[in-house]
Amino acid sequence: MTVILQSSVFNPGATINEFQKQSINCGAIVSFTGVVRNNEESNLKKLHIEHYPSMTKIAIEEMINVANKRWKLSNCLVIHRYGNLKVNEIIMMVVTASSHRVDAFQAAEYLMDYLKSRAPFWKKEFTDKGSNWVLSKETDEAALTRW
Amino acid sequence: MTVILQSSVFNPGATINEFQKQSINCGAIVSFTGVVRNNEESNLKKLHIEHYPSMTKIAIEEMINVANKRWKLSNCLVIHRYGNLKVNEIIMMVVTASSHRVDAFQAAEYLMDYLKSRAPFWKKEFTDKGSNWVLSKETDEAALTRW
Amino acid sequence: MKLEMIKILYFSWIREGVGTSEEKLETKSENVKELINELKLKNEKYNSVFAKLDNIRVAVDQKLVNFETSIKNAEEVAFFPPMTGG
Amino acid sequence: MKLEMIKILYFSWIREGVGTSEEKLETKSENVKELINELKLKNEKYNSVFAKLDNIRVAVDQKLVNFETSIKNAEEVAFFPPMTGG
Repeated sequence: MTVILQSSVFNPGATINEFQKQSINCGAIVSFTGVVRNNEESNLKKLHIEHYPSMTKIAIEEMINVANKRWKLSNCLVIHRYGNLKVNEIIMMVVTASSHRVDAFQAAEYLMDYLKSRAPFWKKEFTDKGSNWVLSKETDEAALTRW
Repeated sequence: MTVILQSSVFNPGATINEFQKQSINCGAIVSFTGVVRNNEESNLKKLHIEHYPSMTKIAIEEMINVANKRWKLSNCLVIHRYGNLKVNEIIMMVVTASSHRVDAFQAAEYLMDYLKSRAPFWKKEFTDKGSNWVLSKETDEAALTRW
Repeated sequence: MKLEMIKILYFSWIREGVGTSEEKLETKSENVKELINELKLKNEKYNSVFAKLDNIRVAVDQKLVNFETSIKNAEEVAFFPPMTGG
Repeated sequence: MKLEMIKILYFSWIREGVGTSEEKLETKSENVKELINELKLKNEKYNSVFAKLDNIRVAVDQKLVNFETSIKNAEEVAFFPPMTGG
């Protein structure tokens, strides 16, 4: 179970391959990769991600602990970037491994829902029209109620 | 939307990276990778996957069509191997891309559930103790009822 | 009743049970059920494989169907156990 | 009532609003709510940022809590908007 926070880019494919090699005899691997999208109205020049260094890792590890209790996971990895990102760059990744596909899927979805709304990250968009902090979505908050 | 059936090994990480490059501005990418597990009771020497060549691709394309109607997907890829596989080799992979993580997750889970029980593949295990056709699981059949 | 030439495919343990992966048959069966009854008469292998249908699935022209489905004008019927893909 | 030295962190638009990312404060506030009321008295920036609490979240010693939570013996309190990770 690994949590990595970094400002530098990473290679999602290489990460998954490495993760798979480490996850001995587990049958099912699920990954989620988040990518910086362009803004629909105004050109996104960069996405800045602020975080709370002394809390971020603790918060994500706690989410993984809960996921581990609820589902049978053989391995789990969360990578999340902070700092400045450009359009089409990878923001973050969750990878889960289990003997059962349902467990791998459920744990990955759970972690994504919690990372969205309970890990201390804040996104600021810099576009042609200026900058703005990304607002949290009610649908993201609502998604937590299903767990 | 791509369906690939092949007997040769493939690189899941390189596949995901290539898929991500092709999926312009889509935000969320979900992948499922199926790996050959060793048999718990007897050593697995090989897993043989038989399929129905003239039906397999049609059946999977139909599943993707249904997924495309139910969820907002910008891209979708299914790779499934047939023939002889060894322990820890990748059997298959589903990758979905969407602007919304929920759509990417749901479509990937839907495709996995249908691939398990409605795509014409049959697995035969060759172990120290002989060979046997893998039995379908009631839980896999039951999983279809949720869609 | 016109006899129609149909291709029949067998997969997995059904293929092993009947001893062939593919055969052509001139049949006057109108649906899958009748075709199965006709096949059971061929020999003891077929009779044994098709004795119970719980674990048998069928596709007509590459489409999963049930045993009541018509095979008139069909070119290919395939018999196989529940699928174990993914 | 003993005064306790506490570290206060601000993130995102709250950081921009109050004009600092971190400060130390000697306080006799017993819970988050009292601390907020104390901060609002500092100047108009604080008063404006903390005018409405709907969009403010708080962590005490790196743990998400609510506004009634005690800050006695706490070392670090952080204020930030709803999170937008992932």
